[in-house]
Amino acid sequence: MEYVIEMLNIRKEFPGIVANDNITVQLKKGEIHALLGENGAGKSTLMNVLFGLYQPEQGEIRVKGEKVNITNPNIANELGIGMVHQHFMLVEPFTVTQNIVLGSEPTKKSGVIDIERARKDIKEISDRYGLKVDPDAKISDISVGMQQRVEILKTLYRGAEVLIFDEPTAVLTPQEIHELMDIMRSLVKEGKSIILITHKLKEIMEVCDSCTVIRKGKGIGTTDTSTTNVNELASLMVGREVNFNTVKTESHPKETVLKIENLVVKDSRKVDLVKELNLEIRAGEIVGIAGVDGNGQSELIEAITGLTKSVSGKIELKSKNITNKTPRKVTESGIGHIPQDRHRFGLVLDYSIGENMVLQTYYKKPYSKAKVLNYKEILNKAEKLIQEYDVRTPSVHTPARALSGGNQQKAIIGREVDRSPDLLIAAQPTRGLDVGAIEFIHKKLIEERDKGKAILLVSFELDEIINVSDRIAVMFDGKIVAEVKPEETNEQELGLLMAGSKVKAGESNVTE
Amino acid sequence: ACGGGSDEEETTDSTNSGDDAATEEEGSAEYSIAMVTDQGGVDDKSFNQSAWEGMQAWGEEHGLSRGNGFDYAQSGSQADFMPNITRLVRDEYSLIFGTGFLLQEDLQKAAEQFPDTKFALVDAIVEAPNAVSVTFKEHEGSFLAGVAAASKTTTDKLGFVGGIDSPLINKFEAGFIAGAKSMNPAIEVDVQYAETFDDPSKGKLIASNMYSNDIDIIFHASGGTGNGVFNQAKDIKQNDPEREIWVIGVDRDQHEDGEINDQNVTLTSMIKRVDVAVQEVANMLTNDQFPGGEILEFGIEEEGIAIAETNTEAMTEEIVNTVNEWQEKILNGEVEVPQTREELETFESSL
Amino acid sequence: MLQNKLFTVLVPIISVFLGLLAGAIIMLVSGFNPIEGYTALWNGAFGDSYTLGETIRRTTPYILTGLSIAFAFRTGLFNIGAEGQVIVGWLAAVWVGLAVDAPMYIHLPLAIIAAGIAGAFWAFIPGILKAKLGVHEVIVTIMMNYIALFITNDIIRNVLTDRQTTTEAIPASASLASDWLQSITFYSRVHYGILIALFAAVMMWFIIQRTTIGYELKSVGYNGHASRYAGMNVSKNIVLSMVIAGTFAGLAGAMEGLGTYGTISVMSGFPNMGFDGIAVALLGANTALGVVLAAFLFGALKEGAGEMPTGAGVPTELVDIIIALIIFFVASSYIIRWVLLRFKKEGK
Amino acid sequence: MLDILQSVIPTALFYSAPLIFTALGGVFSERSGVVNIGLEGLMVMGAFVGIVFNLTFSDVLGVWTPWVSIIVAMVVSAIFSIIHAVASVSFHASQVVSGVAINMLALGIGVYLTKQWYGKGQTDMVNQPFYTTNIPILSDIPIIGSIFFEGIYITSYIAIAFAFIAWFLLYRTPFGLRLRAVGEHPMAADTNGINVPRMRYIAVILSGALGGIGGSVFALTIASNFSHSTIVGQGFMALAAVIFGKWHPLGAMGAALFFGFAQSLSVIGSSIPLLENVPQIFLLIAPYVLTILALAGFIGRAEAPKANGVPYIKGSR
Ligand SMILES: Nc1ncnc2c1ncn2[C@@H]1O[C@H](COP(=O)(O)OP(=O)(O)OP(=O)(O)O)[C@@H](O)[C@H]1O
Ligand SMILES: Nc1ncnc2c1ncn2[C@@H]1O[C@H](COP(=O)(O)OP(=O)(O)OP(=O)(O)O)[C@@H](O)[C@H]1O
Ligand SMILES: [Mg+2]
Ligand SMILES: [Mg+2]
Repeated sequence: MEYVIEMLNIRKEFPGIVANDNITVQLKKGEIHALLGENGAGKSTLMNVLFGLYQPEQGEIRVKGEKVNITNPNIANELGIGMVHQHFMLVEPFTVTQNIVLGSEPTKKSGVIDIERARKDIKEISDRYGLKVDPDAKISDISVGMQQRVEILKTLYRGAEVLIFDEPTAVLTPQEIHELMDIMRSLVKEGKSIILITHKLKEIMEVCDSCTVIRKGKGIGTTDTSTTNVNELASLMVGREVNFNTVKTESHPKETVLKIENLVVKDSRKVDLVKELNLEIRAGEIVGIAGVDGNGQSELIEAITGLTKSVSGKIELKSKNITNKTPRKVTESGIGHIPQDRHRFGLVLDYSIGENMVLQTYYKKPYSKAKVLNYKEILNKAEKLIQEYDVRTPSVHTPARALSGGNQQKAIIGREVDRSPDLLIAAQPTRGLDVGAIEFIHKKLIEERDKGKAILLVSFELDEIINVSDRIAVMFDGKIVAEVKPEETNEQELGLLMAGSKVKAGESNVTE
Repeated sequence: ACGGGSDEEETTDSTNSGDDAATEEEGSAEYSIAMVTDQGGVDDKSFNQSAWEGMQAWGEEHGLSRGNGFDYAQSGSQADFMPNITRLVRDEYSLIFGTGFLLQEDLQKAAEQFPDTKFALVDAIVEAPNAVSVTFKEHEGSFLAGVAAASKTTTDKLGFVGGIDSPLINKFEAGFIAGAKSMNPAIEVDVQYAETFDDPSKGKLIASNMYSNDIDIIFHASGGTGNGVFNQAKDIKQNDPEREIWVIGVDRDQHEDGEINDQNVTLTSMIKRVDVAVQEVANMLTNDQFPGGEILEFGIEEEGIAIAETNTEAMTEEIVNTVNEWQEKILNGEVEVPQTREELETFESSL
Repeated sequence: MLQNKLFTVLVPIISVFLGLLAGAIIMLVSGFNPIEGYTALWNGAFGDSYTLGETIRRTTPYILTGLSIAFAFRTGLFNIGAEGQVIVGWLAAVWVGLAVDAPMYIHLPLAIIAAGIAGAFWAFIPGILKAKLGVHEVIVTIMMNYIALFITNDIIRNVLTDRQTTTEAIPASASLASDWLQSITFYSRVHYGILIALFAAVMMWFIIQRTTIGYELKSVGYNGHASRYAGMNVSKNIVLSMVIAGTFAGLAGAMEGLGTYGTISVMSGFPNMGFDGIAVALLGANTALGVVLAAFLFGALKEGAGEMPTGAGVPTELVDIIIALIIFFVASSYIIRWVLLRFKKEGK
Repeated sequence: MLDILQSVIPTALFYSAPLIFTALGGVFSERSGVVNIGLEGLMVMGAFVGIVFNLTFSDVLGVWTPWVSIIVAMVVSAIFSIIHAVASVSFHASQVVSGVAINMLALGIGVYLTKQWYGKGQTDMVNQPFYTTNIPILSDIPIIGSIFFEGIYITSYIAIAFAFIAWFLLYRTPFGLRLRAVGEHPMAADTNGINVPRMRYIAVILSGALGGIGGSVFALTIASNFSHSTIVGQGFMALAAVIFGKWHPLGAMGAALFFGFAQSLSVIGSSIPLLENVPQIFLLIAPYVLTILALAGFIGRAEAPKANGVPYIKGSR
């Protein structure tokens, strides 16, 4: 038939684990084909096999019906296969143009890179597919969404016919996701074919034509999206029923836990990112912050947790001033923090999962006495948390690096929640996780709220914000511009507020 | 490659010497001597080499060969001195030389620990009844070098490059300045220490600076650092064969180091005949006249110090005669050459 | 797991074997008898009580400089400055040894502590510059080495002595040397410092593996961001790590000043203990036990090398070549593991 | 003042040249992600080969001897550096460890062979070293000519030219873009079809070649012979120049020139009226103190290439 790519009976092993066990995926020309599976199911591995980064132990790959042997990414490129990786493959100090042409640079006769020509070529492609980028910007200076466009341009520049997207939406804001969907549609219209990996079932239903489900390394089957629904896909993937509607009782907010007054935070370039912000969170409520990435959410969190100094304003925790205290003081005064970037901040990847479980408490009894660590206590604690939070790891001694993203996240949540902080800050707590894991984490957050803790949830997922929060604060340009009740709003309205428009009189505009 | 012949010779010769029993047999019958080098090693073209040459000459005289009757132990670093000394003690050498003032501490200790072995230290003092100290009157030779330089200079500016600022090297400095000023008190001597004996780049930097400041003769007492001095002088000579600049070598005749095309920048060298001293001491031992506890000072009189006259073109008869005149004065006590900066001051004020 | 442990033991042993094998081949090619050569090497290192004593003496400072570099490495810092820290430690030890007059139980500890503090201070400067200004510790420590060398020489000449090149010997009350140890080793210079070095190794193990300090230091080395997030003071830990590393190196200087020599002399170049310490640390995989074993291997090879020219006519540099090759083999353990795995698979 | 410049600049130039060559090698290697502590050893190898070749063939080659010598030294050191490449690229060895081993190995081999071939620990002095020259035309320019172009080693200007060539290669050509990409984010480079190990091999071999030139230029302009103490620390100074220069070829050149300038000033200091009365010890340590001050004061934080020192193992992260 008219398959552009066929991966037949692929088997790929890693030491001690079969990541892909006899999986078959077939991609038709001009379709968007979803790959769905839990964290660690083997999706990325399978795509890395297709892209030539891994060699399969068994199985066959066909491109347009011809058997091929893809031993390295060069061959994949030549065969017209391009991949947008889960973790971007961009060289940060380079410009957009340099990143795009890297490896297939146009040159002048003198052997010098012909930047002018590269720029022209890139402009041509970006105009054609509606991928707007600034060709001279440095990667480190542009947003994640922009970086992703660069990744897409990279594949197109190399003449890719088949594009693989590995969890492209996990790091994007709703707007960016929307734009990406449009880009994908226009790509398909131009005759490209796409494989899309995502954990967001709604996206699959929205843009994909068909979907292959993988569970624990095994292919479960392929269905047309027109003949299935979200619930069916979820249960296929997890192997049980999944409850999407977070069960949650009414909240009963009590005393004020966090009070922020006129907070101003600057970044390293002395630009104001948080501007005279005011916010209050009370015990027993979850306040969700909705906002487009880059409107000061990260800086707000860093200021509360002591990672960044604020310029002016006041932060109080349970009436105690914690403004510009060190992270240690802030933690001790009762704040827990599930950081947005779990690899950078949340874990010491080279420490064992056990050691990571006491990252903030190692110096306290019973984990240490007179500066001497008590490993027995530490490991006991870790074992307990691993049990309780269902962290799947071979043992407490396994390095955190070897755990899957979902399990790393569960470990962090376990650690933070277990300290029983008065205020728990959860930044993008479910980014990149499968529906099962998301369900679990939402349940934990609500449990904590019910125990009378205050919770600050920052997320780009409006679903999540609406489902989990008791109160939603919309952040725009460094300020809280609106506050809404989740029952009384919807994604459209939030989207508009997040974009800075002050439509809809009648809603309470707390600030100013 | 180069020197292939000699290396084979060495190899066979040292393979034989692996046999310790032989050493002992011969050694117990006759006297045997050995030396411990400092970091320079026996081929340093300097006093270690000279000492070794003396030892070889002594061995030849007594029909011995390396490993049978005499030998050396090379030190890679300061940490090797003591193990080397002790090894030789245990190999039952009757007399052990240490060459270089760096070995002073260790040789002193060894002399106390092994009263039955005899020791000799070159260039510094040991105090023990079973040890002699062999020192040189470097100041005397340096004085003559100063005389030669003063006779040769056209700019009346001389340079002195020292290795490490230390009493030993100060002797060279004081003698050199005294010699030059005795000839002409108006002569200026620029003194610089490289603070290392093995950094030719420092030597070259200093020499370059000196030569560009009108200094036309540099006396170096700085081991490998001096390579840089020669290098700079030869470079100037290469570019301007007419320019009259000179280096005065140290410890041995550095004539060959000064060769450049068909000229030579080595005016003369202040030669320390460590070989003479070693032979002398070794002979005292064989004659059962080992002067334990004494300090033997080798100066001009003892033929332990000399001035090279290899560069006959530069060392004109006139200069040689002047040098000889002053040598006489030193020998007959008319001139007492200063050894330290303090003594030099007194000396200068007496001029 | 078990397999891993086995490899950890096997790899160094195979590496040493391969290094010696290569050395033998070099000797053969250059016309020496490898058996004679290695016999001389063995005799030079372990031949009798004297050489054994000297081997231990030589091992002592290697352990400490090795620990110094290993310790800094664990926090992600590269201490090329052990060399300079050794020198200032040596100077401080001898200085206190000469300047203070006190009974041994005060004098000796004081001199040792002074050495540790001097080394710590010398490492503090690169540490604080790194922590506060982000200046790369590698350059600063290289520069600090030269500064240490020249200043120490100047102090020896102008402060400790009257323009001499070697100080007087320290009094017995500040000395680590022991008549008893010397008498049982035919006057080798082995001294009680080895106990200090071994104790330091235990301390390093304890600090790194068992204390909250070590937990913080390693954490900062692995991931500074996460450490800050967890409330650790990253700057403080960088400085602390350098200071502890410097203390170890300073103690190595004390071993020379109070143990081996009892004096300090003007140096024409670096004593190289710090640079060799880099190799020791890396050979010992930056662990305390590894460093002790690597230092001993190093000490034995270097000590034994002295016997090779006299015993077999082989230049001592052969040992440097052998050590370098052993380091290569250990560093390339990946390939040794790979070969071993191949063997195992084929065996099955 | 003119006098001072006239003596400082040419000496600074000859002092810096070997450091510039070697530091450029370091820049290539580290830019590709391979830490090179072994620069010292590569210089040793270069010095050894340069001297031995010069001694052996000066009769045949005449005035061309030094030039052929540095080329041979370059080739041999490049080959020698393959050991570092194999260990740290193919065998995933710790690059620091491998570099330390390179240092020990080069010195061991150099001195061992010297003893084998010459029967002593140091060679004779070469009689065909490099000599300074006045650069035609340029040296006639008033003031500048006498400062910069009189009594200069051509090798110094070649070193400076090399720095610009290195800059051009690294920042203007596909080769350079790829090499830097490999040092920043090897996996990204890999997925773009760049052969990471190959790039790293090339970079390490380039560092060997340049280190070889650096060592042989040192030997043939300054030391004139080879012994265990010919190269003592210059490789580490070159490494410092790499970092000081922020891993940029022109920066590394600037840093090396700074070292040369400071050394030269410290020697000449005693004859500058202003510095005459400064005790010698301060002049001695001045170059090193100045370096630290410069770093702390206004150079500040230098970011290493991100993947520097990390072996690239396909399929791991
Ligand atoms: N480099 C590797 N080394 C060892 N094991 C690996 C490696 N990469 C993946 N695995 C294993 O393969 C399994 C599948 O991993 P893969 O990355 O394909 O999961 P995934 O489906 O992409 O998960 P996610 O949804 O979290 O991205 C994992 O459980 C892991 O144990
Ligand atoms: N070096 C490794 N050793 C063992 N397993 C690994 C290694 N690298 C990756 N893995 C495995 O690969 C799997 C998936 O990796 P992947 O990069 O897709 O992470 P992830 O689960 O999607 O998390 P995240 O999206 O947060 O990075 C994980 O389950 C992890 O166990
Ligand atoms: Mg994945
Ligand atoms: Mg994932």
